[in-house]
Amino acid sequence: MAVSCTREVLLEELREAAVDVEARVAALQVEAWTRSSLQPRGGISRELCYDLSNSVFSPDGRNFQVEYAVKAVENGGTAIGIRCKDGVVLALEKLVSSKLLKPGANKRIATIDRNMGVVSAGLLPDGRHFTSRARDEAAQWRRMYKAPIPTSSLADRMGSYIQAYTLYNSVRPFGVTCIIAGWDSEAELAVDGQVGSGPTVGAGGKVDKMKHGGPFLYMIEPSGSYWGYYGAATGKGRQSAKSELEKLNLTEGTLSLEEGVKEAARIIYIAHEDSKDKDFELEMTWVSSLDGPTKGRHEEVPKKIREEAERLAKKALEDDDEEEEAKAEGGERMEE
Amino acid sequence: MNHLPQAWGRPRDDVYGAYDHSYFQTSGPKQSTQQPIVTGTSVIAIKFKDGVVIATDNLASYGSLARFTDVKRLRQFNKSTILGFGGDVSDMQYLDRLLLSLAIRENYSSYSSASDDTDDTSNLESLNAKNLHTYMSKVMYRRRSDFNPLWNQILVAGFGNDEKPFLASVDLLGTTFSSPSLATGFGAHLAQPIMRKVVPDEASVANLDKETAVQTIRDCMKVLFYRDARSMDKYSIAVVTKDGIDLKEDEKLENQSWAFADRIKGYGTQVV
Amino acid sequence: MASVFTAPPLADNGPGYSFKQTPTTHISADGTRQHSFYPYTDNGGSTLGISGADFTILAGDTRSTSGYNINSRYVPKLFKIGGEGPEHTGSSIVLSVVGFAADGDALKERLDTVVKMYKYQHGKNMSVAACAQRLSHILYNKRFFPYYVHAILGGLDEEGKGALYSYDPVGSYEREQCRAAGAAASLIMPFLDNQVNYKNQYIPASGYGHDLQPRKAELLPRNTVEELVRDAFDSAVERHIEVGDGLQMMIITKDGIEEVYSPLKKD
Amino acid sequence: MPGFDFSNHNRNAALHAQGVPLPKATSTGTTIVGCLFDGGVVIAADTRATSGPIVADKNCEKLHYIAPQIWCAGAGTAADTEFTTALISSNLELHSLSTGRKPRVVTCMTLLKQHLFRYQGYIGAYLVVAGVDPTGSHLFTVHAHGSTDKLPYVTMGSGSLAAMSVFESSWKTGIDRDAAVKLCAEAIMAGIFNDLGSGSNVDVCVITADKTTLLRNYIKPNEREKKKRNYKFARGTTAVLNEKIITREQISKYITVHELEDETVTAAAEKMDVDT
Amino acid sequence: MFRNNYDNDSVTFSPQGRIFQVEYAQEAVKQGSVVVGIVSKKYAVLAALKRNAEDLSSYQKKIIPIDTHYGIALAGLASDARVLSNFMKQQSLASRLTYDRAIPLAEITARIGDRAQTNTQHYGKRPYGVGLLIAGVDANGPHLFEFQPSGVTQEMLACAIGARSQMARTYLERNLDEFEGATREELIKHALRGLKESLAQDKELTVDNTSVGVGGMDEPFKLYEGQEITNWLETTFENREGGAEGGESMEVDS
Repeated sequence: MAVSCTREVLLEELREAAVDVEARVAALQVEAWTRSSLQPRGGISRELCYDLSNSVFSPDGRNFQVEYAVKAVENGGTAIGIRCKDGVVLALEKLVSSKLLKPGANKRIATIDRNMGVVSAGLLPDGRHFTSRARDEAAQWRRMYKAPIPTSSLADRMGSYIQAYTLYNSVRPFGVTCIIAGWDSEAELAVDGQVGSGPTVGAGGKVDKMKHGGPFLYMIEPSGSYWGYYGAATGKGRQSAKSELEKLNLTEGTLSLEEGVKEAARIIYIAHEDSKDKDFELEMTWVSSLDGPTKGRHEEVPKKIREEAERLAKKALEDDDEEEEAKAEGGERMEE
Repeated sequence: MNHLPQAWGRPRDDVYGAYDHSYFQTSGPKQSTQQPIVTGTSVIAIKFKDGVVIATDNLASYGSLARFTDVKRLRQFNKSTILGFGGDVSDMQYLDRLLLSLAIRENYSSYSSASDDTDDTSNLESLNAKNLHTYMSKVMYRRRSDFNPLWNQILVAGFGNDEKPFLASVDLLGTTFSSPSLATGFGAHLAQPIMRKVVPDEASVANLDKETAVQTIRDCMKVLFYRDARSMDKYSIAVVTKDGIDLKEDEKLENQSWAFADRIKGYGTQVV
Repeated sequence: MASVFTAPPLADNGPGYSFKQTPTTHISADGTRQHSFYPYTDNGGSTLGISGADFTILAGDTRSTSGYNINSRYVPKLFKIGGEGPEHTGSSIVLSVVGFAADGDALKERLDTVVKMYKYQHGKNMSVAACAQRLSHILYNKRFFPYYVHAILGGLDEEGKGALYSYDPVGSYEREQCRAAGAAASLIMPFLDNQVNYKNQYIPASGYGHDLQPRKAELLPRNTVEELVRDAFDSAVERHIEVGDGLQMMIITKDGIEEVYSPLKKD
Repeated sequence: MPGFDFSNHNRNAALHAQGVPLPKATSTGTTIVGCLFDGGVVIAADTRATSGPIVADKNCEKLHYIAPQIWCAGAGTAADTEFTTALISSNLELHSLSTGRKPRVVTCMTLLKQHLFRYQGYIGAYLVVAGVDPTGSHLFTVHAHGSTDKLPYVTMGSGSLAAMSVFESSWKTGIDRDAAVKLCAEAIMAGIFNDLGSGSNVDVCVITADKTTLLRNYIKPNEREKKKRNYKFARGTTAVLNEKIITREQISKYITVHELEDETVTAAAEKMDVDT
Repeated sequence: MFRNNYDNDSVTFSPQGRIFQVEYAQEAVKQGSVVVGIVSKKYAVLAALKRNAEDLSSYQKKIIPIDTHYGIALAGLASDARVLSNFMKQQSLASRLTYDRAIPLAEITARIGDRAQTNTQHYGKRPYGVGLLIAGVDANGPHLFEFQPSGVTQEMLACAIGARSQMARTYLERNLDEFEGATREELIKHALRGLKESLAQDKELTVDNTSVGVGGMDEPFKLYEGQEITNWLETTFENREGGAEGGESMEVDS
C-alpha cells in the first residue's frame, strides 16, 4: 500500500476496510449460523429446531418445511400457464441434464381426464404423484357424477390433498408447485353412457341462455394454497416470466389462443436467460374450446406451431438485445 | 346315462329332484342382477378381407314392449375398435362408462410415450380389439364368479396383434369364442346360417370384399326383422377398416318383401 | 301366423343358453318369484390323451357349442403351458380342458401363470409331476364353486417317458396311460380300453378256455397312436352331436411340441 | 267320445308330488321343410335321429307316406310322428275308399289336428303335410297341440330357424319345380350344418299332379372317411369257455324245420346297415 | 455445508429444498458395479460388469430378464432390485393376462417411479438403494429408461450407472450419433467398450464378470453370459490399439 496517505485516502481506506470487515463479519456469521443450523432470516426459531419436522409451527407461526419445499420448487425449470379467451396454454422450460436423454421423449406436462393439463416445477416424482392423484380424482368424479370434473373442483380437491401433507410429521410436503389448465365444455353434456336422445317434448332439462364452461387456470403451491390466474408462472425464472405476463394485460381477456402460444414461447425464452449455460427443450401443450384446434381436448401443441413460436421467440430476444446495445451506446453517447 | 358335466359330482336330479338353489341364500332376496330387464336383441358381425362389418338394430325392449327406439348398441372404443352389445341395456351403459374410463387411462400412457416427431398421438399404440376382448372377458368372468353378472353378450370387432381383422364374442358367463362370422341371441339361429355360407372358414375371409360383406349383413338384418319378434327396422351398421370406423346409426331396412302373404287364406280349411 | 318354432332348444330370454340351464325361477311359499343366475353352461366337445414310450399325444375337437347352436368351429381346447412369452416357446407341458369353456380358459391361465412364475423364481422348468400336483391344488381351491371342466395334463416325466394325468372337476387326479374326457368320453373310452390297453383281447391259441392268456398291453408307437386318435374322433363325431368341425392334436416329445390340425365332419 | 278325460293328469301330478320325476321328452333334433311351386309341392328332411346328444340313427326316414300324392315330414318324438302318420294314412285310405275319390290334403290335415288336439300336445308330433289333390297342391304344418298353418313355405324341428333363414333370404313367389327342390335342399343343409340336432343326408319328395318322386338321400354331404386302421380281431382272440352242439334232429322235437333252396335270399334280408 | 440435522429421514427438507436421504440413496447406486444401456432403431442392449465377493465366490447377478420383450440391469443394493424386479414381473404378467399385451416400457417404468416416490415422502420408509436400466422393445419400438432411487425416470438413447460410470457416459456421449443406425453387433461392441472405460486399470472384461442382455424388434430379450459372450469379447477388444490381447489366444480360465 502506498506510503503517502492523505486524510481522505485514509478515510477512504478505512471506509473500504469497514466494508471489508462488515462483509467478513457477515460471512463469519453465516458460517456460524449455518454451522449451528442458524439461518440469517430464521433467527431464533431455527435455533430451537422448529424447522426439522413437518406440521410444526415456529413461534412466529411459520411451517419451515413448507418454506423449504418452496425452495425445491425454485431450482426446477420455469413453467407458465396463460389463460386466453378461447383456450389455455401451458409451457415448460425443460433443462436438458444430459446429452444422452432422448429428445422429445420425456414429457412432463400431463393430461388429466381429457380436457385438463398439469405442469409441475420442482421434484419431478412429486409432480407425478400429484398427477396420478389428480387423475384418480377425475376418474372418481366421473364414476360419481357421470360427467367430466370441472377444473375448479379439481383444483379444490388437489389443494386439500396437498395441504393434507402439511398436517402430519409422518409425511413431508410436496416439493412441487403445479399449474392446472382446463377448458370446461361449453356444450350441453350428455350423461356418460346415455343412450337415446332424451325426450322429444318439453325442455328436457335444458335451460337456454345458460352459459357454462370456458377456460380455467389454477396454480397450487406446496402449502396447498391455490389461486385462479389469468397468467401463472413458477420455477427458476418465475420473476421475469411474471413481469412479462403482466405486460400482456390478460385481464381484458382479449388474447387469442394462437397468440397465447407465441407469447408463452417468448416468455419461456426470456425466463431461460438466467440459466443460459444449460441447454433446454421447450414443451408446450394447449386446450381449446370445442370449435378450437383441439376440440376441447388437452393435447401437445403440434410441432410445426411450436417451432414457429420458438423462431419468433428467438427473433424477439435478438431484437431486445439490439435495443439494449442501442440504449447502451445511446447512454455512452449521452455521457460524453 | 347322462354324460353332460352338470351331472358330475352332485346328487342326480332324476333321483333327488332338481337342486333347490334357495338354500344358498344367507339373508334376504338376492339384490344383484338376476334377470335382464330392458334388453337389446341380436348383434351380428362378419369378417372380410380388409376388416369387419358389425350391425345391431336400435331397439331396447322392455319385455314385449318396444320401449326405446333410438338406442345405439354399437359403441366405439378408439379409432379401430368397436363393440356391439346384446342383452341388458343398463349393464351395457355401465360397460360403456367402464370403457370410457379405460380409453381415458390408455390415452394417458400413449400420450406420455409419444416421441417428439409424431404430431398426431392417436395412431400410437393403444389397445387393439384383441386386447380389449381379453379385458372384457376378464370383467365378465369376474362378475359371473361373484354371482353378479353383467347380463350381456358382446361382439368385439377390430384388428388383432397381427394387424389382421379380429372378431370375437364374450358373454355373461365369461365364455369367449371367435369365428369368421358371429351373432348373438336370435342372430345365432337366424343370421349365422346365412353368414356361414359366405364365410365358412378363415380362408374364405381373405377373398370376401366389403360390398358383399355389407350386403350379407343387411340381408341378415332383414331376415331378423321378419322373424325376431323383438327386432326393429331401424338399425346401426359399422365397417371397421385400417383407415378407421365408418359408423352409420340411422339405417332403415329397404326392399322388404311380404309377397308370400298375397295368396294365403286362413290356416286350414278356409278356401275363399 | 308365422310358423311356431318348437319350444325347448330356443332359450326364451337368456342369450344363447344351453338347453338345460335357462335361469331357474324359484317361486317361494309366499308367492315371491325369485330368478336365480346359473353360473355354468356346457360348451360340448371332447378331448383325449394317450401317452407312449417317449411321447404323449393330447387331442381335442375344436367345436364350441351352446345348446343346439354351434358357437364356433375353431375354439382350441389344448393349451401349451409355461415356456417363454405368449407363444409358450420351449414349453413341454400341454393342458386340455373340456366342459365349461370360460372355466377352462381361467384354469389354463392360472396354471400357466404359476408355471411361468416357477421358472422366474427357480430358474428351471417345472416338472410335469409338480405341475400336475399344482393343478390339483388349483382345482381343489374352488372345491365349493368348482371349475366345471374335465382337465387332462400331458408331458414327459423325469425319465423322458410319456406322462398323462387326468382330473375330475374338483382336483382328484391320477396318472394314466390313456384317458378320454368330455361329451363323447363314454363313447371313446371303451375303444381305448380295447385298442390301447388290449382289454378283452386274448392271445389266440395260448391256452384252452379259462387259461387263454390275456394279451399284454405294451407302449404303442407314435403313428399307431395317431391313427387311433383319428379313428376315435371320427367315430365320436358319427355318434355324438357336440363333437365335430376340427381335430387339434399336440404331440409332446423331447424335441418340443408338434401341433397338427385336421378337419372333422361339420354336421 | 265323452269330454276330456284328465285322469292321467291327476295321476301324473300325484306321482310328481311323491318326488318321482316326470319323464322328460328329449327334443329329437330335426330339420324338415316344405315349399309350394307351380304345379306341385316339395318337402324335404334331414336323416339324423337323436336321443339327447347321442345320434340314434344316422340315416332314418322322416318323410312318411300318407297317400300316393300326400306325403308328410315329421319332427318331434319319433314314435309319435311314426304312429300318428300311419294311423291317419290308414283312416284316410278308408275314407278315400268310402268316398270313391282321391284323398285330399285338407282332410288329412284335419284328421291329424283333431287327433293331436285330443292329446293336448302329449303326442309330440310336429308335421309338415304336403300333397296334390284334385283341388290343387297344398302345404300345411300341424303342431302337437293341434294348431295348423297354411303357408307357401314352412320349416319345423330344431333346425327350423336355420332353414327359415334360407327361405326368408331366397324364396320368391311363383318359383318353379327345380328352384323349389334346390331351395328346400339348401334349407335342409342349413339345418344339417348349423343345428346340432340335424345331420347326415337330405331326403326330398316332390309331389306333382301326376306323380310323386321320393328322392331318398338326394344329397349325401357327410360321407364318413375310411378308417385309418383295420379293427378285425384275429380268430381266437375271444376265449371259448364251453361249447354245446345241438343237431337238427334234436331240435325238430320242438319246431318244424324247412329247407330253403336259395342261400342268397336269406343273406340279403339279414344284411344290416353296416357303416364300413 | 453442515447438514447433520436434515439427513435423518426422507421426510425432512433441508433449507435449500433438498432431501439428503434421497441423495445418499443415489450414492448407494454408485457403490454398485457399472452397467451400460444403449438403444438403436431396432435393438436395445444392456451390458453389465459383475462383481464377486472373493475370487472363489459366485458373481452377483446384474441383468434380469423380466418378460420376453424387456429386461433390467441393476446397480446398487441387489435386494432392493429383487423387490422391484418381482413387482415388475408381476405387473408384466398381469398386463399379459388382462390385455394379452406386452406391457409398454413407459408404463412399467412410470409404475416403479411412482412406487419409489412414495418411499421418499412417508416417515419410516427409506428410498430404494438401487438404480435400474430398463431396456427392451414394445409396440412403439426399442426403449431405454433410467430409474433412480428418487423416483425420477428418464428415457435415454444411452446410459450408464454405477461405480465410475461417468467414464462410460463420456464414451457414450462421444459416440452418441453412431448408435441410431448401428447393427446388432456394433451396438453390443459399443456397450462393452463403454463398460471397459469404467473399469479400473488392472481389471479386464472376462466371460465370468460380464453379462449382456439383448432385445430386438424381431427377437425376444435374452440374457447372454459365460461362453455365449466369448466371441463378442474377443471381437470387441481385438482391434484395441495395444493389440496386446491379440496374441493371447490360449483359453484362460480366469
